[in-house]
Amino acid sequence: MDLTYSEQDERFRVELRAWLAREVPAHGAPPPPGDWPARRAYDTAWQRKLYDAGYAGLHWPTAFGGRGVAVSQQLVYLEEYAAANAPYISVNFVGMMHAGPTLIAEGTDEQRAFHLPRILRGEDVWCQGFSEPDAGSDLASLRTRAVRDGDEYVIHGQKIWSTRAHVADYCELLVRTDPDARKHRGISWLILDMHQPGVEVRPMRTIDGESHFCEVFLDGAHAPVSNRVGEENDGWRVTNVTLRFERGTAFAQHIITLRSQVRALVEVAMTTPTGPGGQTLWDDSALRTQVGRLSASVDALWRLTQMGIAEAERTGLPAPTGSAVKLRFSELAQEITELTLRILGRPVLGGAAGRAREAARDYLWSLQYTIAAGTSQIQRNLVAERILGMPRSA
Amino acid sequence: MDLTYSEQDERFRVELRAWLAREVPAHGAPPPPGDWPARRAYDTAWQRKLYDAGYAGLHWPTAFGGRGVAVSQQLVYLEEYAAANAPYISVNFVGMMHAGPTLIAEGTDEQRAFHLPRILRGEDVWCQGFSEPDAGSDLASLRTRAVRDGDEYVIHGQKIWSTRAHVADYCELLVRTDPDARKHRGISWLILDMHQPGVEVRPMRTIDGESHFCEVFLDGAHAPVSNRVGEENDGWRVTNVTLRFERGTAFAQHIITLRSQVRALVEVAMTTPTGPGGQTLWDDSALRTQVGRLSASVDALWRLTQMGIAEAERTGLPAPTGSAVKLRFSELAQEITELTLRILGRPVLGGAAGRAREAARDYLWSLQYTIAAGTSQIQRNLVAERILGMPRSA
Amino acid sequence: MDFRLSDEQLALRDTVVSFCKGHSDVAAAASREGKPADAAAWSELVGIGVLGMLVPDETGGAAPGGAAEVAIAFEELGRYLCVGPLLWSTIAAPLVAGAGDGEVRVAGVRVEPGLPVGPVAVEHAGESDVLIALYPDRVERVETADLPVSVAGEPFDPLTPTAVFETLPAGTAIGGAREAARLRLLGTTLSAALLTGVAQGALDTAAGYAAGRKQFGVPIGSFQAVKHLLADMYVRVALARSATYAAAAMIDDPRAGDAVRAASAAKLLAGEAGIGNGRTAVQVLGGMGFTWEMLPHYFLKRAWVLEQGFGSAGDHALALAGALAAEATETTEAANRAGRTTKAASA
Amino acid sequence: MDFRLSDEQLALRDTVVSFCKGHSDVAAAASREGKPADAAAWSELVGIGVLGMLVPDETGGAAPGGAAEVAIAFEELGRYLCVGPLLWSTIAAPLVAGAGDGEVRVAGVRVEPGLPVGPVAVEHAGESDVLIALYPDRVERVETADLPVSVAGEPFDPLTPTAVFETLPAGTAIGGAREAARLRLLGTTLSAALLTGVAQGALDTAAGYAAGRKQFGVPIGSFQAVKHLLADMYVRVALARSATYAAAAMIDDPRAGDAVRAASAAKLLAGEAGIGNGRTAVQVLGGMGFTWEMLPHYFLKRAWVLEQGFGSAGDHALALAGALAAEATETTEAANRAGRTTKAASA
Repeated sequence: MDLTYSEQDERFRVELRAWLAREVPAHGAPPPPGDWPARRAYDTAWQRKLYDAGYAGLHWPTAFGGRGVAVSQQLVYLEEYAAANAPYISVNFVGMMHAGPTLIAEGTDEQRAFHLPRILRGEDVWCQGFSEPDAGSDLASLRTRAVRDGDEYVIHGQKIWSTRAHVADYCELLVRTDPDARKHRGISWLILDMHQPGVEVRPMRTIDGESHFCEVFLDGAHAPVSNRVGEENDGWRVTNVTLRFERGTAFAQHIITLRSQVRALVEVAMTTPTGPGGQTLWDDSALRTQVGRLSASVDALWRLTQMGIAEAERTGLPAPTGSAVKLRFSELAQEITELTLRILGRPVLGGAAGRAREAARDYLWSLQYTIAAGTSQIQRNLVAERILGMPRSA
Repeated sequence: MDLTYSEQDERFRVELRAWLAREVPAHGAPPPPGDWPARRAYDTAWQRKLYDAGYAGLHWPTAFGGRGVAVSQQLVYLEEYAAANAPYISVNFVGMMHAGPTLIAEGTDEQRAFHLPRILRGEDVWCQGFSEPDAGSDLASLRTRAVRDGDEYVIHGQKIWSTRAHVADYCELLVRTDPDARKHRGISWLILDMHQPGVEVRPMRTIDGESHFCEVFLDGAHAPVSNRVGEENDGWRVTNVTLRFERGTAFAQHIITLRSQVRALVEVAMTTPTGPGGQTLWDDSALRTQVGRLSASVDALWRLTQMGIAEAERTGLPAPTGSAVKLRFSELAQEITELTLRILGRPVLGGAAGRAREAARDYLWSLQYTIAAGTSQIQRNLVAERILGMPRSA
Repeated sequence: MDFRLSDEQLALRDTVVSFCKGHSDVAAAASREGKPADAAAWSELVGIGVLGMLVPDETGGAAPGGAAEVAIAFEELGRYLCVGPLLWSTIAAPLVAGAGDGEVRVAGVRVEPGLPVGPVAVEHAGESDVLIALYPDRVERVETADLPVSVAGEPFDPLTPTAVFETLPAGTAIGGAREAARLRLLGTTLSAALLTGVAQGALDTAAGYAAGRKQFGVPIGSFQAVKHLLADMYVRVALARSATYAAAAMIDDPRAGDAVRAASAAKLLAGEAGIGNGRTAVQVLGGMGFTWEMLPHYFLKRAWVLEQGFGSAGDHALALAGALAAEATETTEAANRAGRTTKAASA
Repeated sequence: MDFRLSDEQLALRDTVVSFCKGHSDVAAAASREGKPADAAAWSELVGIGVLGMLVPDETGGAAPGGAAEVAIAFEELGRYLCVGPLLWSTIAAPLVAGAGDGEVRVAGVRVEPGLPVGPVAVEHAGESDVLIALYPDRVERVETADLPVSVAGEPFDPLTPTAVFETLPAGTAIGGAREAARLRLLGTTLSAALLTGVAQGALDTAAGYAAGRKQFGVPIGSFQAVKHLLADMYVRVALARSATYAAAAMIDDPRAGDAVRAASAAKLLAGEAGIGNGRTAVQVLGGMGFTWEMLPHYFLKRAWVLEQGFGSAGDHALALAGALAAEATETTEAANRAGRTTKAASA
């Protein structure tokens, strides 16, 4: 049990910190929320810089253009990245964290050779086409249909919750290729070119007033059979195989963000006057107690993440504590942003630019954490069934 | 919407208060916990005094020896009763609140004529024989068997959670009279004489170290057919019919107790020093905030009880808000007793007599509120299904 | 003692519900975003007697309703996400000529003196004629025409247009400490009534969705996890409602109890119910609950607006604790006095 | 950076588990109620090296283990409801000759000066030879033979015999502020380890019951409501464990972080996990969970004993808040210094 970083890790940290200190300010401020083409340009240019500096795909195997570094260096990377307030991974998320790893695990040599370098260099943006209006928690009930026509699939259906699909070049698409098979069978995993007739993308407005997500309407879209990843009707397995790549880092950056949010909250409380005698909100021990509790949980989540990573490195499989991290992180993000909203008080209501508006956006955004990627209700079922061995529900 | 009491109610209050001020001290202190024969004598003697003074069965119809008073006077009674710290209903609970009302609703004239006066005068003590080791939340799966033998039933089986059965004369017993019927059918409701061979009572020790509950082993116990209440195999309906008598007062006294517990907690906090400069626990705004929240809920529960009672009086049926009262009361009792334990701190650990030991007992006892009479999990199902119209679980 | 709505109160509620139902679907909510209350709806509200409920008649006789009636009406107006400067117009109507009959619209804000005055957020200022500034010891009136330019952005609640002023100009005193206290008490209680309605509306929305939406081949309302979320919503709204009605009844008849304490309990619980149920509605609707097109976010955001007016849950919790401490001190003193008397008598 | 147990640590854990398993059923728990730790078990514990883990060898060389090793062992001892004056014997062993090899049993208590000294509750005083009084600035030793008569009743936790003394006699100083701080840090962290184990034991008990007990024809563990209770127990124990291991690792290697802050986080979360899981185990077992014969109450009561030692959750929350405030002040000061420097440079 060793929580210190090795000398090699620390050397990596020093180099990275210097690079970020130079490049982050040079890259300038991100474009305003909602300008997705500008955001794409900003993010992909940054990805290219990471690539050129050798920081792209730290967690990808070297055989596929990654750096294959030890997980401890990945943690150093995430810590420094957050400390430097470097650009959020944003439009590169699906490619780097999901589609890329899936191709590495299950793609053909041709698929890998074409796509992986383009993802690493920020040339292509990927989106995900999994959820459908009637297939949310029950993803396997999806109905988007792909029919074989020679060496192509012709696709009809509708996807929803495709993050940043409005600026995507490719979509990792789950389709039903055998309508008669039982629901987890008969699904295939396709690479869909987004730039074609038959693909229509409509942004969805969410409760924070923004449009991170899209609906994707597929009306006779085409995908060559050579774009199928894995065997026909074996897409459910392919999807789950990606999970094998999860080494416990999924929420690492989020947890670092929580830590900054707690820090910011303390600063607001310490500088918000509550009386004429120099009293501040921070004099309220009810607030301090609550902040202390939140801070303990954030610290522990970070340690749990480190433990999960160590465990995954030993076994080659995701640590079961990942579910605990997801569950607790989601609630904690909501508690922290809610408390921030509370201490900012009435200034939030008017929506004037600044800290209060950001706090409002953070709070509203946080509400999706207990919903997306498996609601907390579904997650608890999984913890009880897969980790604690309870029988499936009657 | 009128929350004031009528002049008649207030007259009733004045008389009752004077009577309690005289009789409660005169009745002396209750016997030590665990001495059940002494407790029976103490409680039944008190019941007799209530009877003689005209305060027994306020909520029973006059035709059956009750006073048939308006519910507002019942509330006055409960308020004054609690304020005077009068003896808890204890061994008279099942007779007065459950078995008696059931006989009133479904008993034969003979059953009523014999039992009701004896209950009102404190001559007989009743217990309940509903739950079984394998029939808790799923009460209707009970297996205690009653076989007809001439004009008697012969009974074999085992009951559990029979409160104060060690000093009971009669048991309201649910038995299976038709083993082939589907589970809610085939159950009958019997009056069982506890003083006979074939009835063995074993006290159960609970986590507060006491023995309020018993197991009852039935090995060839007899009950005349004339002791059946309702038709044979119709006992499930008879059981549920008793609920019709619930006018929303079930938790009234408990809620008044919570109010005293909050008051006591405040007094402890205000008199527990935390520093050499005269500071007390009460200076901690975290504690004050928590107490303020608890107090708001206690006040609101009392108002919700009053609303439920008014509603029940109008419709003749229990108000649906009764489930909300039960759910919130149970949690609140646990929160209040837990907070009390917390502020009393280390003195609780040694178990020396006094406030700390009582607080420990209150806390441990409160844990049964979310279990007994339908766990909070079952209660939430019922609220969702019966009040909000959700479908039964798949 | 009869904690039921009277026939007149039930009739009033029905009238308000009918008024609201014309505005109750999602499309209607969206159409009202950021807009002032429409004139026709506003005069309809006047017509059913809500705004002028607390105004004594011209001869100085009794007002047409009490706090209880307004609370009943406001609960429904909250439930159906009604827009406009309802709250301040109604509570200030006895002090502002023309407010009770809807001709003068009133916004308002509480001002805590002694603090560095930062920007002041005022709901509905842009669509009102008069701004009430409520100080601890007095009530001031400012004509909204005299207000500086608002520096607000998009309001947090799209249904509650909100202005932000760097400073407030001084106004004309129209009431002293007594009127200020009454405005606080009414404002607290009626905010609780609106919040109770918001909590109920969020529950209606969540329950309706859960009964219809299918996953894994069954309505999601048949899953225990969803049932329990809904049951907890029900408990929250039931407590909030009973506390709010009690506070209103005590305002109308002080013999029934301490209205200030009851109002604190009501606001605290109704705030928890409004925010808690708004959040839970988002969760029950899942992904759809996170979209702008569905109703949950409107309830949640409205709940936050109301939570931030007339004292937050934390403020009221401390106020209640203070009341309990005062009660304990009195009891102790009474006991001491009794003790001294006994000792004196036995000496 | 490798947050895994080493092979030696895993072996230690296995050894402790084997020791515990001999004592792990309900009947064994009942047989231990109110009794001093039995001599054979105590020397077995010595044998597997737990009590003397922190004692440097006779030549002044390294101790056989660090805080991490003791935490690993204590977690299992908590999980299996092990009895006896483990905690103080282990942490005070470097200061009390004979404690590390089990010949001298040590009880202890923290004393906060400046307050009117009320009765002092001391776990295991009756079965110990030495009492450690831990003051903020010093450590004192009292021979238990010199203690007054206990006024205790039945202890809250039937497995933790507890004495209550009206006063504590003065003792012999055996350490100063530095030793006192180390005892506090070790005591806090190892209480967290015991609590983590208690929380895990409660989860084991609840999950085992839920898998076997049938209602409505199926195991109750197939109901979502029960699953969710169990899942929340799992999350609590996972967080408590990671926080505790981190605190222990920082005690052993201060380069890894601020051990005092980590210990506060660990104690806070482990206390919540212990009490929360104890309570939830009672609930999952339902009526049976409320009986004395089943295990849940032992876990719950033990959790309360540990919660009341070495700082409650509230104490540690405030300590953490203080650490955050200090950090914020430092950051601000650093920023100000940097600002001044910049200004000075640009001037």
